[in-house]
Formats: sequence, C-alpha cells, structure tokens
Amino acid sequence: MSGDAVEDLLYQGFQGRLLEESLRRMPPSRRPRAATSIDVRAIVIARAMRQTVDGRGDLCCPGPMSPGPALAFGATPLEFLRHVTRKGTSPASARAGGTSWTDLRRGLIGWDGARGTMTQVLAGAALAFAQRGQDRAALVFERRSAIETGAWHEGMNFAAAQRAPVIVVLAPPPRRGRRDRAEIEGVARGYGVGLLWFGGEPLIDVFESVAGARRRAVAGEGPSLIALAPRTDVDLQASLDAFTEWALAEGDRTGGDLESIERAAAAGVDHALGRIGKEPDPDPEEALAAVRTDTPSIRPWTRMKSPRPDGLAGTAPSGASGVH
Amino acid sequence: MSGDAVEDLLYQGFQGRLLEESLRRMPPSRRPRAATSIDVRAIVIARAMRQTVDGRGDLCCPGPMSPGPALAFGATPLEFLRHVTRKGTSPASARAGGTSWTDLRRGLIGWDGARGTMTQVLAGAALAFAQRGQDRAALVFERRSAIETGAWHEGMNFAAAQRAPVIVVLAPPPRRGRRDRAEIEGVARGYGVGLLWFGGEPLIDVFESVAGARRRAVAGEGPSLIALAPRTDVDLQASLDAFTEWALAEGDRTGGDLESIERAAAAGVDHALGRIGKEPDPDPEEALAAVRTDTPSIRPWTRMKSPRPDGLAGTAPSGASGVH
Amino acid sequence: MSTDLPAQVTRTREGRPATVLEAIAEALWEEMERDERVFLLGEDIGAYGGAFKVTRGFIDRFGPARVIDTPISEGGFTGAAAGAAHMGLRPVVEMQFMDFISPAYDVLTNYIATSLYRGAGPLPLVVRGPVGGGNRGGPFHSQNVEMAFFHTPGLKIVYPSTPRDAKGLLKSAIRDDNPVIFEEHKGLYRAPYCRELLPRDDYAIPLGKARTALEGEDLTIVTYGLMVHRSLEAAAELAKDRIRAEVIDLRTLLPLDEDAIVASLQKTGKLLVVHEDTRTGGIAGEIAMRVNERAFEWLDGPILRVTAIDAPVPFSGELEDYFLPSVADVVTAGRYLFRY
Amino acid sequence: MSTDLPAQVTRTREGRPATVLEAIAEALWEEMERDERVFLLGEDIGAYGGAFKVTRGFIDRFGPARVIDTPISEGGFTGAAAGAAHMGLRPVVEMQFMDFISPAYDVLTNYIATSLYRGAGPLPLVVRGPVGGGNRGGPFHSQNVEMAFFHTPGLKIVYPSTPRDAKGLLKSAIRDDNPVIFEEHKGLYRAPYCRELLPRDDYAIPLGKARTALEGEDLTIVTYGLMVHRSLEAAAELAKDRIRAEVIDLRTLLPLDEDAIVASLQKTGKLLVVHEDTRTGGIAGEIAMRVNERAFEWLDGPILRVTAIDAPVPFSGELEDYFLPSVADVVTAGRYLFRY
Ligand SMILES: Cc1ncc(C[n+]2csc(CCOP(=O)(O)OP(=O)(O)O)c2C)c(N)n1
Ligand SMILES: Cc1ncc(C[n+]2csc(CCOP(=O)(O)OP(=O)(O)O)c2C)c(N)n1
Ligand SMILES: [Mg+2]
Ligand SMILES: [Mg+2]
Repeated sequence: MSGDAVEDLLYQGFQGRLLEESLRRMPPSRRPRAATSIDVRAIVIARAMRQTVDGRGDLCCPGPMSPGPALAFGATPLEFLRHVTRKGTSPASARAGGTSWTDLRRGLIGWDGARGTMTQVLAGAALAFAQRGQDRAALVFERRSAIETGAWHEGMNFAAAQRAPVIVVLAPPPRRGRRDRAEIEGVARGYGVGLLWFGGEPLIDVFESVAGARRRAVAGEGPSLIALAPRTDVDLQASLDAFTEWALAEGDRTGGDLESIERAAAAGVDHALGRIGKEPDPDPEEALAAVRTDTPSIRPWTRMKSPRPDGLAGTAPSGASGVH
Repeated sequence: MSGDAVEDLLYQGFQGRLLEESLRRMPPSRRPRAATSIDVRAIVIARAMRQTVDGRGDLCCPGPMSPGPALAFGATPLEFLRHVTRKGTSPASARAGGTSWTDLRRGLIGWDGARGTMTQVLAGAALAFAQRGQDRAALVFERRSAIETGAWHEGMNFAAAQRAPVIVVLAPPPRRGRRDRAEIEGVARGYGVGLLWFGGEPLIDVFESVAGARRRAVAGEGPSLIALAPRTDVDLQASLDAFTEWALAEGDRTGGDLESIERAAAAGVDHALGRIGKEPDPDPEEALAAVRTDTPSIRPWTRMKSPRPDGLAGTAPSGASGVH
Repeated sequence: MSTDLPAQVTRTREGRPATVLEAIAEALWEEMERDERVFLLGEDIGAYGGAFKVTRGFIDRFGPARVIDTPISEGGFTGAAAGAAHMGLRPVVEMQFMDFISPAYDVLTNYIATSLYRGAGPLPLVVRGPVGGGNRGGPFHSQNVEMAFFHTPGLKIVYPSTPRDAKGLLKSAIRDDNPVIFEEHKGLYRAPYCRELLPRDDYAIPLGKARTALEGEDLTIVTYGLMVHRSLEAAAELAKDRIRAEVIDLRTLLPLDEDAIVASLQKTGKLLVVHEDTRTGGIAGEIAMRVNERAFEWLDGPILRVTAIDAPVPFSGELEDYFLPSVADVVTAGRYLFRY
Repeated sequence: MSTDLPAQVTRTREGRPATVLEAIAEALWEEMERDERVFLLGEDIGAYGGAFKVTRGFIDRFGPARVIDTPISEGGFTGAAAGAAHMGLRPVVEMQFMDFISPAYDVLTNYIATSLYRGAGPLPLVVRGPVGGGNRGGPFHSQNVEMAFFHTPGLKIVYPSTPRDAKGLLKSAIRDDNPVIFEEHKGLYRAPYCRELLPRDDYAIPLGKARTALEGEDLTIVTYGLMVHRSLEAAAELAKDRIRAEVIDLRTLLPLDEDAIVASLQKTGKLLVVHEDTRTGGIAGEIAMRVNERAFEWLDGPILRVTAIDAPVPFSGELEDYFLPSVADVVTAGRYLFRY
C-alpha cells in the first residue's frame, strides 16, 4: 500500500464519517431517502482499485453504500451533498439524485432502482475493458439482497461466462431469515468465481486482497465476489481508528500529520454544508429536456399547437400562459 | 416399485417410443415446432410421483420433454397428437398447442414460453399443497438452459425459502460452452436443496430415488433438484430395453405379457394417428373468446358499432360482413 | 374486541371515517377473514408490516403461511402466486412500490395474462401496490404503471380514487377470476381530504364500471386516481366562469367503460382526458379511438388531454411539480375546450 | 473476394436484389466493418449463426469478442450491453424472438431509457429481432412488441417494411446515440415479393421520418411493417372502385412523425390506422390523439383502425388467420370511410 493511498484513505475515512454524521442531523424533510451509511471497508475497497480521472480509469458503482466509494473516486463532499439533496447545479442530481449520481469521466455510476441491475451493467462495462485489452476493471457495490434477484444472477453469470474484469461486492446485512454464507459460497462455486469474505480484518489486509482480485480480473482470470460480513457501527468506527493507529505506527506520519489531515477533511465538509443551502434550484425546461440526445425542448401538456384549421386558438384565458 | 407402476412404465415407455417415431415421420409442415424427444427417464420420474385424476394429485409440467411425462400422468396418445398438431377439439391446443398443453384436473400444466417461468409457477403450486397440509407435490421439467435465466433462480430460491414440495428436473443437454456439473452443484448448495444426478443407472433406481425425494418434499424437508446427464438416443433405448428385461426377470411377467403390453400400446398409437387427421379444426369465435373469464364474445376489428349519430352505418360494401 | 385488531382495519367497525390506506387494509383483512384461500405475498409485509404499513399486524392474526415475506424477486413471487392460484388459492401480491412490477412484466404478460386462453383455467390473482408522484420519490418510486399492462389482453387494471371505491373495488378484484393489477396512489393513502365513512356491510364495487364524480353539461373530463381530485378542483374553478364540467372517474382502466365515456360525451360534446401518467402512449389515446369509433359525430371540439410530461419522474421538488399535471393546467384546457 | 463472405451480406456487392433479412445482415456487417465499436450479443448468434441465420459467418470474420453468444438471460445481456455502451461501445443485441424481450423489460425501461436523463450520458444500443405473426409460431413466438415500449420516454422504436428501409434504418439506429428497439417482421425476412436492389453507397435513412408508400387523395392509411404491404394490396383493390388511398409507412414509431400524418390527413380528410398488433392500447390511439390536437377540424370522418383481435396470438393456422388483420378488412374499412 503506497503512502498516497494511506493518506487518501485517512482523508476520505474522516470525511465519510463527518458526512454521515451531518446527514443524520439533517431535518427529515431534507434528509435523503437513499441509504447513506458509510462502511469504511467500502472506501478501502474502492481505493484499492486503480483510478484516474480522465474517463480511462476503473468504473465504480457505489450503490446504496455511497458516499464512501464516491469519495474514494475523487468526489468532493459538496458534490455528494448536491446529489443527495437534489440540487440543480448538476442536472442529474435534480433529476435522479441520491445514489443515481453518475459521472463517467470520473468513473462513477450511480443507481437507485432495482437491485441486481448494476451487476449486469458493470459486467458489460468490464467486458468493454477486456475487449480493448485495457488495464481497467469495474467495481459494483450491491446490497446482500441483490442475490435474491434474478437480475443479479444473470449479471453475475454473464460476467463469469465472459471472464469480465468485474468485482462484485455484496454488502450486509442479509435480510431477515435469509441463508447467508452457504448461499454466497454456493453461488461463487456455481459461477466459478473467486470469493473474498471480509469480516473484521485490518483494513490494510482488505486493501491488499482487493488489489489482488483486481490484478487477477484484469489478467483475464475472471470476476471476484466480495462478501462483507455485518459489523456494528462501533466496530466500523473501531476499524477506522485501528487503521489510523496503524498509519501512525507503520509510516513516518506524526500525530500532527494526522491532525492536519483530519482538519482538512473537516474543513471540506464544513464548506460543503455551508454552501449547499445557497445552491440554486434547477430550471425545469432545461433539466427535463435530456430524455433523448436529440429531444426537442419539452413541450408541456397544454401548450400544443392549435387544433383549429385557421391556426388560431380559442381565446386564451387571462393569466394563463397555457394554450398557444 | 409396485407391479402397477412397472406395468404402466412399460406401456408408457412403448407408447412414448412409438409417438416419437411417428412425429419424426410427419411432413415438416405438420411436424410440431416444439421439442418432442422422449427421454424414458422422464417418464419414470413422472411415474414415481403420486398421481390421481381428480385434480387432487401431483402437478407436473412436462416442459419441452413432453410427451413422456404427460403419458405418465394419464394422457392418451390421441390427446398428445391433438396438442402438438394444434387441433381444435381441445380449445387450448388450437390456441397455444404443443407443450402449452394444460389439464389441471389431471395434474398437467404446459408451457412453451420463457425458460424458468415454470419453476416459479410450480413452486407456488407446491406452496399451496404445503399450506393445506396435502400429500401432494409438484414436478417441473426444465431444460438445462433454464439455469441461465434469472427467472429460474427466483423460482428456485422461492421454493427453497418456503420449503415448498417441488422437484425440479434439469434436462440435458447443457448448451455450448456452459459449465455443467459444478454450476448445478453450486446452485443446489447455495439454495440448500437436495441434488440427484442421474446418468445411466437402471430406471428402477431412478424411480426409487425420485419417490424418496418426493417423500422428503412432502414431509417439509424442502425441494430437490434433479439433473439428468446427457445420454445418446441409443443409450436411452437401451435403458428401456434393460428395464423390460428387468421386468421379465424380477416379476412374474412372461414374454407373452410383455408382447401383449406392447401390442396394446401400439394399438393406442395407431388409433390416434388414424383419428387425428379427421379431427375438426377449431371455431375462431369460440376459440378466441377465452381471454378473460368474463370476456364478451370477440368483436373483430371492422365490426365496430356505427360511428354515426343516427346509428346507421355507411353503405355496407357488398359481400362484406364487415361494418354493421 | 376490536382493540386486538391493527388500528388500520378498525375505522369502519368504530364508525369512523377511513383513509384510502385504511380502506385497503380493511378490504384485505375482511377478505382474508371471509375466505381462507386469500393470502398475501410481498417484500417485508409480515413482521415489518409493509413499507407503507398496509399489512401491519396481519401476520399476528393470519400467520406466516398467509402473510408471506418474500425474497426480493418480483418475477419469482408473482410466478409463484400464479401457481398457487392454479391450485385454487387467491393470492394478493404486494409490490413494495409498483415501479418494481417491471421484473414481473414477463410473467404477468406472457404467463398470467394468457393462462385462461391457453387452457389453464381462471387465474385469480391481484397485484397491488403504491403508485404515483408528488412524493419526491424520484424516477423509481413514483411511476404509474397502467400503460405497461393496458395493451395486454387477459388482464384487468383498477385504479381507485376514494376510500369507498378502494375498498369495494379491491374486494371485487380479489373475488374476480381474472388477474387484476390494482394501483394505489400513495398521495391518497393518508390524504386528510380523502377520508370517508364506509358502509358497514360487506359491499363490493363492480369492476369495469365508471362513476360520475360530478355532473355537468358543458364538458366531459375523463380521469382516474389522484387526478379525480385535481379535476374536481378544476371543475370548481371552471364553475366560477359558469362552465359546468362533468367529471367521470374511470375506476377500472381495463376493461374500459366506453359506454360511460360515450354517454357523457353525447351530453357535453367536449372531451378532456386527464391522467397523471406521461403523455405519449397514455390511456387518452385509446379513449380517443373509442370515441372516434362510436361517437365521432357528437364531438363539438377536439379530444384533448392534460398529462405529465414525457420524461422519467424527477427527484427534485421543483422539477416534479413542473412535470406533473396541475389544477391550473386542467382549468386552462377546460376553458379552451369550452370556448372552442 | 466476396466469395469469402457469408452469402447473406453479398447481394448488393453482386448487384443482386436483397431480401429484408439480407438487407439487415448487410447493415450489420457494414457497420461492424466501418466501426470497431459495434459488436453483437445474443443467443446462438455465433457458431450457429442465429435462429434465422442473420449473423451466419459473422463470428469467422469478427471473432467471438464481437459476436458474443450469451446465456439465455435477456435481461442480463441487455444490461451488460448498456454497460458496454457507457464505455463507448455500440452494442447490437439480438433477441432470438422479440417476444423474449420481456425479461429485459425492466432494464430497458428503467435503466436504459432513463440513462441520459439521470446524467449517465448517451446510451447507444440497438435491440433487434424478429416479430410478428402469420408463421404459426403460437403466442410466444409471434408477438409485436412496440406497445410495451412506446410509452417509455427515452427510447426509439423502428419497424421497417422494405429491404431498403431495413438497411438504411438499421444503420441509423446503430449510429444513433439513443437506445433503439428495432423490429423485423419475420414474414418479410425472405418474402419473394419484398426483394430490392439496394444502393451501393453507404446510405442511412433518418429515424423519425415517415415515408409515403403510395400517394392518394381520398383517404389516408397510416401503417408500418408487414401491414404496409397488406395496405398497398388493399389500396389497389380500392383503386378499382376509384378510391385513391394514400399509404403512409411510419418506419419509426417513436418518435412518431406526426407532421407526416397531419399533412396527409389535411389532404384527404379521412384517416385509417392499420396495425398488426392487437387493438386495445395499440398505436392507433396515440395517432388519434395527435390528430385531435393538431388537425381536428380537417377530419371529415372518424379515425378508424384495422388491427388484430385482443387476444394472444393463436397457434392454429385457422385461428391465426382469423386473428390477424387481412387485406379484406382494410378494404372494407377503407370503403366505409370513403363513403362516410
Ligand atoms: C428489484 C427490487 N425490488 C424492490 C426494491 C425496493 N427495495 C429497496 S430497499 C429494499 C429492502 C432491501 O433490503 P436489504 O438489501 O436487506 O437492506 P438494505 O438495502 O435496506 O440494507 C427493497 C425491497 C428494489 N430496490 N429492487
Ligand atoms: C427466456 C427465454 N429466452 C429465449 C427462449 C428461446 N429459446 C427456446 S429454445 C432455446 C435454446 C435452448 O437451448 P437448450 O435449452 O440448451 O436446448 P434445447 O434442448 O431446449 O433445445 C432458446 C434460446 C426461451 N424459450 N426463453
Ligand atoms: Mg407511465
Ligand atoms: Mg401487442
């Protein structure tokens, strides 16, 4: 693990933690509906992939686990807040928002719809990487429940059959009464894909394992499945703390370095929280036009052309911009 | 295995073989599009289920393996031919025909559409049996390719989660380039269901294993998956011959008994082949009405009510029953 | 006694007005009491009581065999419901949001809708769940799904607008021998303006029959669901200009009650269709065709429509309000048509 | 040189007329030659060459990475195609029969159609395959699928009727930045009456533009696909009675070329829509609404339609012939409308 990666992970881990806290404090009306809990393991997994910001790096679907992996792929706290609070400065956030946050140049692709779909989509993206012989891989975070959907099986099976360089994470918890480990192991065996099972091991080990899975995937050895065992919030916090300690012990960082990283992370989150309220709302005509690439501008329902042969409408009701 | 069952199996085995031959000889225009090859193991599996003919027995979807299991569930050769040649004496045969042949009172339910669907449907039927505490189970023949569909996984998962008394057969061959045994074993393990793997073992063993799986299913021990390994036509013929020899050796049957069974079976097939050509074609008005249980009779496209206020149509063109 | 019951099924027993959500819960409860063949399937409908709590407490009364928590696999459990229906049960499937009916599109249109036709007999099955926008749910939790199924012979589609209709129509849907898609607008679930004292008797409202929500002479507004209320508001606005709109609440979309539409049009000569669903390929088109076929010469003006914009449902409130048809839109179109 | 090529892609090079199937194969071949981003996915399209042999020999030329044999999982490989499209490829998905597009309904309507809107950029992807009845295929191998997608903003739907159009429209579909559903009537694939000498140059026909298949003054017939040919036959029949029908071939169903429809109607005053698909909820409805909105006063008679019956497609030949719209039906309706 490079020094850069350690530095990034500390910064993103702190920011993730702060963002999560700030979301919990938001009034219910503004609080995003999408799940936003941060599992720091997800940041680590995302960071273990190779990323570049020119649309030629890895592709990551943070799924309902955002914002963690999004931060690891270079998103700022302000961008994150824009999306979960549906602000208009990014048209996509106002239109689909939350976890549908997508920025392909940065390697982020979001989704807040049916479970399982994104495993199909990322399998196909990975196929494109392999076809071009690129050193790129795809990473998708699904909730554990995705395994219940046929969509997920079709995606996983396709990925396995094509040996597409994709890494599929199943995040906890399993739903009430579901079989757990045996089911995932059976599936991995059935599709002939590698399986990594992460519980409470040190984050550095998680990082190295994922980096290895990525290397194998890009080398054509096929996809990997990662299962995250459920952990309590306290455990997750503890694992970030342990990582911090490790960074202190292993590297040449001082307590002062760490404090400075934490301050910088906090400043970014504070800035974002201050700014987000002042962001403009979206403009409907512009925001709703992008349904097809060649869509003519939106024509609202009552603004049809006159149905009269002479091209004249009935007397337009006063005050109504309506029919014309 | 009871004497009755042996007798039935011999009779149905002979009829199946003859029907298959007669279908191969049909001119292409009349030959049914649906697969009709007979794997005698399928007859044995179906016969190993408990069947009664009052709508209270087991339920079987013969799938694209019919006619074998249909014969085991009490269908006659004539009925079979009606369905595959789309004759109108059974409205369903003319409307959907082939392997969509359904007769719920007899415990037959057919389908010629998407792979995987019938595993869902039979899982639900089995659930109904279990809810009522009935001594009934469901049996579905899918082609091996069904395992590739999400629909099949959702059905199998549902059956496993509900411990529904259903037995799911995956019939060969696996498609080009597909993983085979490992995939099915992984799936069985993942869903926690029993797996039976049938290759060339004696039919009597197949029978007893299926009977056992049925007992366990009805006792609430959950579904079973049966995989049929591919066999050549020659092997399948040989296994029927071996069964015939076994019946001769084990029971108190004589060569004369066997000849008489074979003659009776052949007479049924001959009769059916003679009759089928004379069967009437379906009546459209009647056959197409059954789209909803309370559907008004079909109103063809040009026979709408007059769009004129006075209730009079334009001059009806001569010879056209059309608009009125 | 009724103190043991979940609160949402006791309004009528207690002589209190019910919301649409309570009316639906009462219909489910009473049908499960009346007919042991009726059972429920869906995601988290048991212990959790469902995403909107329609079935809260049902599992305690009816047990896990009749209130089945399913895996997240809408196709799979809808297919399983069909199998149970073949065997004589009467499943009621809940989609957590009706948007998630899409993975069941194949089994609904190809297997379930064709069952009777293919000779597999009646297939009594209800798929119900929340639809509609205005709740800032974004593109995957706000859809109307009627047009995904309207073109499929063999299905029925019901979409109530009041508590009384919701209960009576859901009972009819459960008792019907055909597969029925039952849409519940989540904006009506708990709407304070949409509470009603329901009949104490076991009433059912026939499928396929529209209802005149308001009588009028000048203009027919054909609509359904939440838009019935928007249209009634618009009609009140139009009445100030002495434009008397008749509002027809379709209640059932498939089969379409074309007799009711034609009869009203023959009185008013003008037809405006209002639907919350998006414009192109919406139900207004079929209504226009039926009227052309049966009552063209009665038209004193074009058939017009007020609908949502052709786009996925937006997430932001500003956009969603712009996207959805409003009372003002209906008033504008109504005035225009009246003066035509 | 062309002796090395699969026979179905050599007609134009050899200066011989091509069938619809050959025109489609040529379009695919040429686009794959022209643009290495174009690749194919589908069931048994590789070594086997596809159920209708459209892609026979393609795998030898382009290899298994660009002619991908998929598992039987229409949703899965359509979703995967979307992922590849995000990464700049241009996938062309074959459905073995378009009836099997249903398991991909969810990913097509919710994911793919909304991609641009959700900020994920253009999503160039074609889903093509055989549709239509008359081949005794029964309910699951004979459907027309346009109305499953017509209501979904973000998609395009193309349905050609001639070899020239099939080739030119498929090229446009592949080059289009939006997801396109491309329907190929299997009754036209090899129809002897439907062979044409194709332009030798690399031509493309723009999406969204209808074509006047026959000019006439008395009556407009709007149609598409196989029904263009049935309607032309009917027009010839009507001409014997001196009824001059204009036949408009829509070519693209979504977006609908309402300008072309309105222009023709303004000339003739009478409109008959003919579609092979079933009646209720068919495209005729949307056409009727558009005409009401834009050209009501030009109507000299009701908008009428000739369609299939509201039922699944029957298996038996007798039933299927009765079910499908026929030339005689179009003639009957045309005469009626002319005299109205
Ligand atoms: C195919 C599909 N059906 C339904 C839903 C609606 N849905 C969203 S979250 C959820 C429950 C998910 O449970 P689980 O994944 O265990 O928990 P979580 O994601 O809340 O941690 C459901 C049913 C969905 N997203 N996709
Ligand atoms: C979901 C679905 N997609 C497509 C088809 C069309 N289809 C029918 S048979 C077949 C090939 C089946 O291969 P396999 O099961 O290996 O062979 P079989 O012995 O059944 O021919 C396909 C793709 C289908 N029935 N279901
Ligand atoms: Mg809609
Ligand atoms: Mg159709």
